[in-house]
Amino acid sequence: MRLWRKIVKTGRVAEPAPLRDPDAPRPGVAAELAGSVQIRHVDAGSCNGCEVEIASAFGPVYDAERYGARLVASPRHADALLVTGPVTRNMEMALRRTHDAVAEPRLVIALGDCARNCGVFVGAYGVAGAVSDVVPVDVEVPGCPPEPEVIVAALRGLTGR
Amino acid sequence: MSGVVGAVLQVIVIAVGSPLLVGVMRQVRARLEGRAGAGIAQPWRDLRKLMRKEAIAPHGTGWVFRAAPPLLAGTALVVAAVVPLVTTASPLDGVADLFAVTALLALGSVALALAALDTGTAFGGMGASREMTVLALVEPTILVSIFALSIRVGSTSLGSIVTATVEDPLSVISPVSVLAAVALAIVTIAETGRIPVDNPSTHLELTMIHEAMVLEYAGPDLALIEWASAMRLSVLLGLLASLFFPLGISGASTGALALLVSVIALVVKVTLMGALLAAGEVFMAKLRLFRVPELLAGSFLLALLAVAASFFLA
Amino acid sequence: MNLVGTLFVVALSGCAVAAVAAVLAPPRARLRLAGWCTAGAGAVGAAAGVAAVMADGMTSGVSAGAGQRWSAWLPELLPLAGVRLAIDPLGGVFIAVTGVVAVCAAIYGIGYCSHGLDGRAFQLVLPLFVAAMLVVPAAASVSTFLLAWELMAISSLLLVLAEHRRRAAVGRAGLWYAVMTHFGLVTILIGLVAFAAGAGGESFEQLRAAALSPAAKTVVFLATLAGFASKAGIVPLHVWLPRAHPEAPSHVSALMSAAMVNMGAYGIIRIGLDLLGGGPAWWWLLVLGLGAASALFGILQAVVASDLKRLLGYSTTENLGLVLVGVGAAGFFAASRLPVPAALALAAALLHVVNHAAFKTVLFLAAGSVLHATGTRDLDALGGLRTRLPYTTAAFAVGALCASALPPGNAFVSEWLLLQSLIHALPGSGVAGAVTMPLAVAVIALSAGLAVATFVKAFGVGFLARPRSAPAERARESPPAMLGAMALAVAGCAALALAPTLVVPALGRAVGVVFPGREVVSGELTLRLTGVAGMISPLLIAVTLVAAASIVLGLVRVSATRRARRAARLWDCGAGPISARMEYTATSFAEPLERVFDDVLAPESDVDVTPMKESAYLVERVRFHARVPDRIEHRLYDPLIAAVSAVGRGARALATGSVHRYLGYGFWALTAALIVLVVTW
Amino acid sequence: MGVNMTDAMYVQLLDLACGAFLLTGVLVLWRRELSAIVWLFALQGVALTALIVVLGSWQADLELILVGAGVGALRAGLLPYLMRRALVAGGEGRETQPLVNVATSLVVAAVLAMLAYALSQPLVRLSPTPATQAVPVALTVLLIGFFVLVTRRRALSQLVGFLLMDNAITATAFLTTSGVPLVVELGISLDLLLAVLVLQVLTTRMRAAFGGTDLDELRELHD
Repeated sequence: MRLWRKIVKTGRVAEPAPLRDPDAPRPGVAAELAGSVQIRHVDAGSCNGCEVEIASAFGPVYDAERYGARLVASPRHADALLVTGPVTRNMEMALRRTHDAVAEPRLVIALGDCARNCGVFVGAYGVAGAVSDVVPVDVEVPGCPPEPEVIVAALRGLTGR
Repeated sequence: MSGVVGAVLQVIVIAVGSPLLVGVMRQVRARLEGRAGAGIAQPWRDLRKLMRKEAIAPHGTGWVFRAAPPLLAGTALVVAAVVPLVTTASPLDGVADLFAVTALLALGSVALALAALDTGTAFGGMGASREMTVLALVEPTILVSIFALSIRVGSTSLGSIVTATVEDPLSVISPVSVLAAVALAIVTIAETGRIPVDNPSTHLELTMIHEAMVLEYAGPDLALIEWASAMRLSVLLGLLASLFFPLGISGASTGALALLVSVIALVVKVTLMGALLAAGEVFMAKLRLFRVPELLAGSFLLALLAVAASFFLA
Repeated sequence: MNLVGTLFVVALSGCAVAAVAAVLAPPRARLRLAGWCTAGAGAVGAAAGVAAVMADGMTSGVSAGAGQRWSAWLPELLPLAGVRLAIDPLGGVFIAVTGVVAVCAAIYGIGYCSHGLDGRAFQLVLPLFVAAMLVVPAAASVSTFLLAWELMAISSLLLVLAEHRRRAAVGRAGLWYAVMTHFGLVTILIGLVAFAAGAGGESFEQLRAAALSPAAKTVVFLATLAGFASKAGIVPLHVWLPRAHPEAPSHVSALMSAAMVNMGAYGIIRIGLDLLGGGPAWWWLLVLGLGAASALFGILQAVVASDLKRLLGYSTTENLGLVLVGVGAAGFFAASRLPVPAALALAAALLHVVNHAAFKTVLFLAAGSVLHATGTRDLDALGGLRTRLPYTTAAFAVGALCASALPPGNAFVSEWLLLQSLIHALPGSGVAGAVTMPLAVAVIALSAGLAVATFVKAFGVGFLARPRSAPAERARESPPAMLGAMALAVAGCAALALAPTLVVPALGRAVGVVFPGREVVSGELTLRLTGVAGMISPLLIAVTLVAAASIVLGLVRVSATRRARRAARLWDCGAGPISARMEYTATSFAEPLERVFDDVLAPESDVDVTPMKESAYLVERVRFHARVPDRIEHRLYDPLIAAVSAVGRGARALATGSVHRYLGYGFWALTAALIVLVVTW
Repeated sequence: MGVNMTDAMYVQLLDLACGAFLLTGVLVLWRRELSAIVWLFALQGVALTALIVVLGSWQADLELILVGAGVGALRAGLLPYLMRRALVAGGEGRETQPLVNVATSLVVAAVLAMLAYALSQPLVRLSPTPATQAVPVALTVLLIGFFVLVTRRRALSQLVGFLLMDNAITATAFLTTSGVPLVVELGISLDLLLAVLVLQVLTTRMRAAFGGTDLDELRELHD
């Protein structure tokens, strides 16, 4: 009962959907997915800043799920890999294998500056390189960490909604 | 004739509508959580997308792994054709009764469990083991509830049970029906892997039952499994509705209009129940696996009391 | 002599020929000659059984003892009593089942025995065992019955002991079996002799006509029930079964589990329902209760067993338990004057006997094939046999499907029939029925559910995934004779599963022996119960299932854009490859159920920690040991054995080695007996 | 009385009341939260009231209806209120580890229901009216109450078990003889009230003294 009152009182927290950015990068394969993108998140060595932002992107306020994006539990179920952090040596092989486990057509999103170009970890010991050095990247999301709006916009580019 | 049309109609309604039911349930949940939700057509978009993806044969898997998804979907379709949802006069009504329907649904689960074991992964084995545990414990409740329902009619044929209720709708308001309904509702939740028995949207492998079994499937295989799970859910909800609230269901000889009304009634009933289930899930947490037997023992007790009540209060 | 008699005699002679061939033929030809002769004898025996059932059909209106039935009296074959044989449809069913199982087992034996089991003795005993099992249901007098029964017990004991030189466990299993089977024999002997004494004659005709006091009837029934229950592996007399079945050669296990244990059910039906003509309701509630307890206990032990053949053995206990639930229900309904459900329940029990024989033959033969290929029965060490033993895997899959009582398997039909009989009995069965039937339904349901889990485990862990040990990796498919036998049994399963409408009416005639004058079911495609509402069509279920699955596959073909299936690594979370040690084993598969039923199963586990020499905090080795003992054996038999051995040790004091003392015992015993005689006469 | 009831409706209402009575009894066995157990007990009080009122209006007996109202006030109002106060004062919210685990006790309850049914058959056969046919329900609740009393550790859930038994006895009395004399009913009710009050005082004191009401821990006081 208490929960019910809370639900009624809170109502809808999701912000109204902003207009879709028509310039958001939309790789060719994304058209084939037609409004449904299942995402497997891979932490390849992130500081967890990006993870916090992903969590809020999928939280009630930004609600990335309303655009047809959904986080899933297995790369087999996924269409896109959401990779965060510079790829550490320990995760290099794991990332390749995860990429291999995804069925075609598949996409890779490099989320955050570390994933795009290793960010502050460039040349660090233990870092194998940026995500694009390991697997082909389709979409890059800049920021350290990228704001939820930016993440959502990038995902909307993929789902086309 | 109208029986055949009705049976075809209900298969089509279930096949097309069940992903939408899942969509509705997700939407209800999203709204209660303050989110906007992806729209009720999202499961269909997911299925369309999955059909366009490639299928994967993991190393070391074989025919069992490949045969399971079509078999699972096949059992769901057969059950959808047999169970009285739109019409009580399905031409397949004599082929399978309530026992057979239960066994067919179990056959689907078994196919999936074997496929999960076939992958040889730890998660697959875990999912299969848990699914079979739940299945084994659910069985007594189902059969005893069937027993309770069949006493009034003297038959386990679904058609006759539902027809009898249609003819005397007030007979549902009796302890027997209420107890059996509660027992079957709990069983339905357990069979379809909803909260509090299983969480269909969990990401944590160690808490999974159903999801752990399908971790290796991709593309069209996965599409079949998701579609089949949606169909099982809607068939079971529809069956509950028909057994305890058969308003609007068609009999043997009815016209096109009556069939249309039945279809609408089915859609409304199942949607309402789905929404109710989804809303209920918001308020509940998943039970620990070893608390599930308690829940099932409770439902068994209710089913047995339903039988007992039918002689207590006869 | 009519057709049935001719066929039966030919079958027995076939067994004799096989036995002679086993002794006389040169070692190279021995296996084939004896095997094929036994198989032929089995086939003819099966034909005799079927003929006995069908011949009676023409005169189904005529009551028991009609002239059509074959019977024979051979006074000179045995001193004193002679041999009296008669085959009615009830016996015919059991003869037919035994015959078919014998065909499969004998053909299988040709391939299976080529390594070490091709000795004279073993090959000689096997046909004798088959012959004994053919004679038991045909026996028509107490002496014939007991003789055949003892022959069956002795020959099966010898077969169980066949491999005692290779494994020590065989000897222990044989000891358990010998004790239990002879305990059974003694109680049956007491019961039947008391019966014959009361009836003033020993032929079954005379027994049927006898008018015993209710108390005497009860004594006879309980004594024979104990004996038959021990043969059927019913709790708490089942202890020999999970020991003897794993240790016997696999085709012998099949014969024992699919044919011999049935004789226990046969005995209860024959003595209780036929010769004693029913009885008070509590007899049958007792039978029902024993059956229910066995069904639950058997399947619970099976679900946690990790030895493949032990699992199958416990599953036999479960299935015979279900048969007894049917028999008990039939007797109970008859006692409550409900003829329709009574006939239905007995038909269900008989159908389950037939179905169980079919799938258990497949399963034991397939298990033997696995044993032959890998040398192990431990499910935790198997796996990955799907690619290595494709035919065996397919056969086991069919058997497992049938055993788990799911459509389109055969056990589904018999359990459905059983449930229908229980449900339809309700209106008239009074308080006892109203209390018992729901519980019986629940027990059947739970055992069916657990059977599903058991066979998913056996098939999924034993045959699918990847091999868990080197022997499983090196496994090779078995020789054609073994595969052929399995194929035959699989065909039997499929026929029973898809066309029960052909079999059940025939069983109805066997039911007619006990409850004369009514048909149980009708219909060609659809099994329609007569007298009560209820129908089902296993064939159409199978057809629609195949059709639906094909439609689904067609839809996928049409709508999928990428046709090719890509091979990929198993998803290992990106870490190293998944090794066979990471797979779920049979033990881990059953763990949740073991925990749920932990009050009943009482599993034992101990952790053995060996610390390093330097410090108690550093651990060198941790051993975890878990097992689920048979609780009945633990609680009931262990104290009993301890008591007996205590008495034995006490008795040792009597034996000092002095000859005078021994003679003295004899003297005092004789005088005491004489004194008692004098006093009491 | 002015309430007009058809036969069928009377039977249906009676059956529903009995069903609710039974269901609440069973649920007491099922739930672990003490607050839920108290709630269920209150609901059972309501079901009992409904039962008596239905019986009363069928027999057009004003006194019976009044007794029903009194029973309702006591068992659905006062006793749960007192127990909730004891609960709030106590703070321990759950029946953590009953002597027989919940799943097993549910199965036991199933067997008890069957036993109750078998037991009450001679009684029903004596005068087979709809009311006497519901006697097995009351007997089942009686046995379940006893079982709760035997297997639960918390003083409060034991109290509920005891009260379940009393509810069941009351129900049996009304179902078989359409009611005990008012005086007896009043006496029993007062007794109950007294018992609950004493227990409440006792548990509060006990908690103040030893910090818990787990009866097995109390045994240690003995040593």
